Amino acid sequence: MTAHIPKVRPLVLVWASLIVLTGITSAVSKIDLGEWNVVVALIIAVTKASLVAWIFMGVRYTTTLTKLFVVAGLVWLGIMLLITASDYKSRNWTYQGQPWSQTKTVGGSH
Amino acid sequence: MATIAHETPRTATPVNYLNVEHGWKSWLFTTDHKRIAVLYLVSITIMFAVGGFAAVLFRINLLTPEGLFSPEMYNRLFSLHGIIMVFFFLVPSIPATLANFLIPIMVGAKDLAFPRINLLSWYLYVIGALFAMYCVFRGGVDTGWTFYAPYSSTYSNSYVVPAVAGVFVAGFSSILTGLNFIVTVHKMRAPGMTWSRLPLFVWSNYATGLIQVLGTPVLAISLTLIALERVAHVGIFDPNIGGDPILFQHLFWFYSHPAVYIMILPGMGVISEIVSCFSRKRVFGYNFVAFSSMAIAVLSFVVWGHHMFVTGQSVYTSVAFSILSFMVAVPSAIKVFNWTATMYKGSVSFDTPMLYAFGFIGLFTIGGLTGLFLACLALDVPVHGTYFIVAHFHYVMVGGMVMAYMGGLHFWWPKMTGRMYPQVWSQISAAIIFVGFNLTFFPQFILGYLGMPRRYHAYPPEFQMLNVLSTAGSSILAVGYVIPLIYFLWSLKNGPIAGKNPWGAAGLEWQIQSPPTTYNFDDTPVVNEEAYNYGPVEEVVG
Amino acid sequence: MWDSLLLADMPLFPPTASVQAHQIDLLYFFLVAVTAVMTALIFAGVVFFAFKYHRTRNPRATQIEGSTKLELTWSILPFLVMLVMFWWGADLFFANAQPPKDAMEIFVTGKQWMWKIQYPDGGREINELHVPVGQPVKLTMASEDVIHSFYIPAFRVKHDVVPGHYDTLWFTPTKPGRYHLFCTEYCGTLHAGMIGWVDVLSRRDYDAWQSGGAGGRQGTLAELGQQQYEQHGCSTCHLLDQQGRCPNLRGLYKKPVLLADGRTVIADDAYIRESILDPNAKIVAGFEPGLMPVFKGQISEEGVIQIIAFIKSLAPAVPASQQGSQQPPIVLAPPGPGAASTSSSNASRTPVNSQRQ
Amino acid sequence: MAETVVPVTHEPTPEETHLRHHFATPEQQMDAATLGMWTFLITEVLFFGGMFAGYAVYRGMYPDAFASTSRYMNLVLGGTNTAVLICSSLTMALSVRAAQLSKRRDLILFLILTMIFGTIFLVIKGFEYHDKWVEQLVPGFNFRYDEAIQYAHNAQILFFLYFAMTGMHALHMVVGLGLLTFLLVQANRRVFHANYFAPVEMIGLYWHFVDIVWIFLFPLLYLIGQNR
Repeated sequence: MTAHIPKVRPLVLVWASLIVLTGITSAVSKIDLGEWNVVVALIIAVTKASLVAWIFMGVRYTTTLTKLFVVAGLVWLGIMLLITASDYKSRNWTYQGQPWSQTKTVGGSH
Repeated sequence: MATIAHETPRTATPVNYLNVEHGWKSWLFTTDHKRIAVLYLVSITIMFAVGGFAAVLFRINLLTPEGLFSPEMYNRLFSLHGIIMVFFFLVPSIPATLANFLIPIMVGAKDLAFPRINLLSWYLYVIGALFAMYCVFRGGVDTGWTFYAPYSSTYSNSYVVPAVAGVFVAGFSSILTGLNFIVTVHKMRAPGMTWSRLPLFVWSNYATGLIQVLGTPVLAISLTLIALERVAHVGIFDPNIGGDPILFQHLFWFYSHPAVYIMILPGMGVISEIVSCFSRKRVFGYNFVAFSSMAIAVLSFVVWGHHMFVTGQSVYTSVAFSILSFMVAVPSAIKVFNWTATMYKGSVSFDTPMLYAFGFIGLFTIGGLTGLFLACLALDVPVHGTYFIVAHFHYVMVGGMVMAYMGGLHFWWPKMTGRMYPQVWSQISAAIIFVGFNLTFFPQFILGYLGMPRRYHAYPPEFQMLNVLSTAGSSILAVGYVIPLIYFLWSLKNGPIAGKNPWGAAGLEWQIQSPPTTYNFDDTPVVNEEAYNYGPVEEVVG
Repeated sequence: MWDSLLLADMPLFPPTASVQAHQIDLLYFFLVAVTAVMTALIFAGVVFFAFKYHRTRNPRATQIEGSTKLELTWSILPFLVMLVMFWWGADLFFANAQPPKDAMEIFVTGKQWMWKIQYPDGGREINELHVPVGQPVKLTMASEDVIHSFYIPAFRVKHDVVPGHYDTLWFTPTKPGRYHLFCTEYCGTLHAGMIGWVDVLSRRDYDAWQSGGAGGRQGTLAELGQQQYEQHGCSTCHLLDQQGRCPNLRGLYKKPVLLADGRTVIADDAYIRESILDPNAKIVAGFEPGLMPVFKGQISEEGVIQIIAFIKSLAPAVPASQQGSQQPPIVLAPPGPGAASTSSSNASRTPVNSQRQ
Repeated sequence: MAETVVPVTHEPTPEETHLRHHFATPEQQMDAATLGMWTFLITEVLFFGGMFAGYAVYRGMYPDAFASTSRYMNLVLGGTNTAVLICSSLTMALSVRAAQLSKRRDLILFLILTMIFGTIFLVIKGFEYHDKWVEQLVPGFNFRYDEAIQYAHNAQILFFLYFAMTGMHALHMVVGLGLLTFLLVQANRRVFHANYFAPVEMIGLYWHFVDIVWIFLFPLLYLIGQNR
């Protein structure tokens, strides 16, 4: 029976990075970066999550199939978030007539 | 008919999964996928009867324009019908019974990957069903199966929380079934059973599993949020604090549109098996049929917004949903064309399962094509929320899935029980179901474009004739469903012994005894041929 | 043209009574034709093969390999037909999504289980809508409780009425008559009772109906709004001719308003509605939050519509430069580019509070 | 950098590897379990994803109301909890390693440490909930928002999401603690060793996943509006 056995050192290193990143994200949140605060916070969160998944959960050492499943899950989450957001983002956009046929009279008799 | 090879009854029945153990404990604690399939079969039949009974009752209400029952009663009946039929019948119907029974056999395995999780999923289903029944006995729920906020979260005076809890629990049963299928198909295939040799029934259930796993949790969380909002009297869908009720619809349909394909993909798999067997011919365009199942599974997740064209959803998002909805019709069309082409130069017989397959192809075609009306932006506006929708999805769900389920049951019944059912009766009842179905639902297309909204317990008098026709059809349909119940039960004791392969079909499941032994195969089979090997290829079409 | 199908007692096809209805019917017939042809094809194929290759005639099947060419044909051809459907449908949908500028405005409030209609001249009706033939009509719709959906089958128009914001719907009736009005979003016990009639009148009949005092009119919508304005005590703070403790309402409608947080919004229907029901959501620059009572639950959606009509009717009395007020100005010129301006011009599909980006 | 193969001194018996009847080899059983667990975690991602979608939509709509809640969020407790969970993830990873190396005492030690960290997290969470109740910030039960009355409505959405998301997360923690107890009992009975450690690894995956959810909840709930 074979399995990957992680060494202690990388695990501790990941742990230390996670703690440091937690400190960084808390500190950065106090600095006013405008819209960029949330971007930085999310980039750090994604980094931390990737570290946990990659090393602690051992995605790095698993089969291609498992990696594919992980990616698929994230893609589906993305589909849900993006399409839902697209509705809210574009609900207030206005237009005149159809975007592709400006000449069409609206509401004229047929 | 012609090809049934009845074996002479033996004095002693060989040991099989049914008679290997006796007593209720041997059933309630079993981990045999075949026994769990039988448990599921019994439970979903009960739920189907409850949901069908509700349907007959509210069709009776609609005999007169004023409605025969009170509005409260009517609203509870149609909600009960929708919730039970969608979550407790259609979603588990083929996957939890036929596929549960057949997938391990078809891939050459002794069981599903996680037998105990399989049993757990049945228990979850039963707990969910008990919640639903509790809700009914407390006085029912009147939100419809869609649980739209803010009606369900704030205004409804019915038992929403138990109903939602039931659906939540049943949802996890569905997730576990899907998870089991995915892992089984990936990891449990017998030597030589490559992906391109998998029966199409396995492909379609694999695709279904993906949808169950990826979609159902979103339903679970949106219903949880509804229940929380009901308890706290405030929540994220509450317009009083700036919440948007349309967000609930986004989350709900993110599951519930793909769920429509949970309800039809397994049926498509059954039809591929039946058409191939009773044409004695390999499925035309195997790769395309298999691929189209996967395409449907993926595309089904990006079309949910076509349920929301008139809600005030962004028109730009609506346009994207419209074109994507048209695209998901293509793989469905591919399947219909391929089934038809499979019969070309075949050797066709009209055994009962094939009659159901004919019914499926015809009714699913109509159901699918009327779906285009709803994907089409401008045309969806008048028909949205009317009986046109009701007719459309019943053509797909009942005309499609229930036909396939009945067809599959008639096809594999001899394998599951070792007994044959009476041919003539089964053919008569198939015909009755077909006639009753069309009489029930075709008038609803006309009613829909006339403008009759769905979920109305009373209606303007000029709609009466069409409603009476529909109600008449529903009673014929009910009779059509009762007959098989009777002869199936009869056949358990009195049916002729079916033998290993009564239909002369290809496929691993027909090479083992009927009913199979607990571990299906004495030795792990080695597969060295394509699926549907009814003979070597003799002809190549242009 | 389709009247032959309108049997007196048992119609099989709805009346066609608006510009939209004619357009949508054409599309409908196209799809019905495609459906019929395709269904006939499949049925014919199945039946033909089933009998031609029945086991009694063809005891041995010929095994055939699939054909990529055929597969592509029956994937691409139907998709091209579907592209036509998509284009046609989307084109019509966009044309019908925004009301024309000259549309007559009528206000609709959905409430369990009735439709309340208000006309600009102050006429009010329940479950009855009167419109003149040939006149584009825009409905501004609000819901008091759950989601409703306003549906006139004869016009082939429908739009959900979602609580929390205004929804719009428009149509141009083409044929005088009396048509059904339905609620098509399930809204509770008496959902089926939330129905009514749309009366399309000729111009002359409409004018007669209007002058006949139909609908128990007690003044124009703006006058009713003024009554509300006084009844609810708005007039004690929101003075009309001088700056009171609260922002002046005269000339406010559709003007940019500078908010306390530095942003500017347009005072459209959605903004005014929100400012009445949830006044603290957007504080005008120079004023304190919490000054105005919350009117959520105090004023009905109908009342809000009346007050908006009243505010709309208030033309600026004196040029702003002569006001000489000590209070900070509430009505400002639009800020220059770069300022955080928020569009809320499309009131119809703006969730009430969403202007705050 | 890591030893990838466990030295096997003898061919393990089916009893040792807990090989179930329907699997051909322990590898097949382990592969199936791993794939099944990851599939389950994907459903969990989408389960929480529904709430994250709600969060994204409303944060886009009401950025100021969301930012206004920052003064009520206890950054110290939230940050401490983040660190506690990260520590528990480390000890969980070490538990798996101990099981793989047949080090029973280490396994028991690290499982206990993981459970201690998990409990600390829940206790701190409990204090936070208590504070929210005292400060009257529970939507639907006692909600007052007098300091920023203009956000009194929309801020409720964030607090509702706060309780729903952290509550659901805490529920997962409780389930996780239950599973760890089960592991502890099994470990004490010497069930796990180099040839059989699948339950430790699977529950470890679950525990790490719960950690990942918190890694996103922390900045989204505690760190918004801290810059004002």
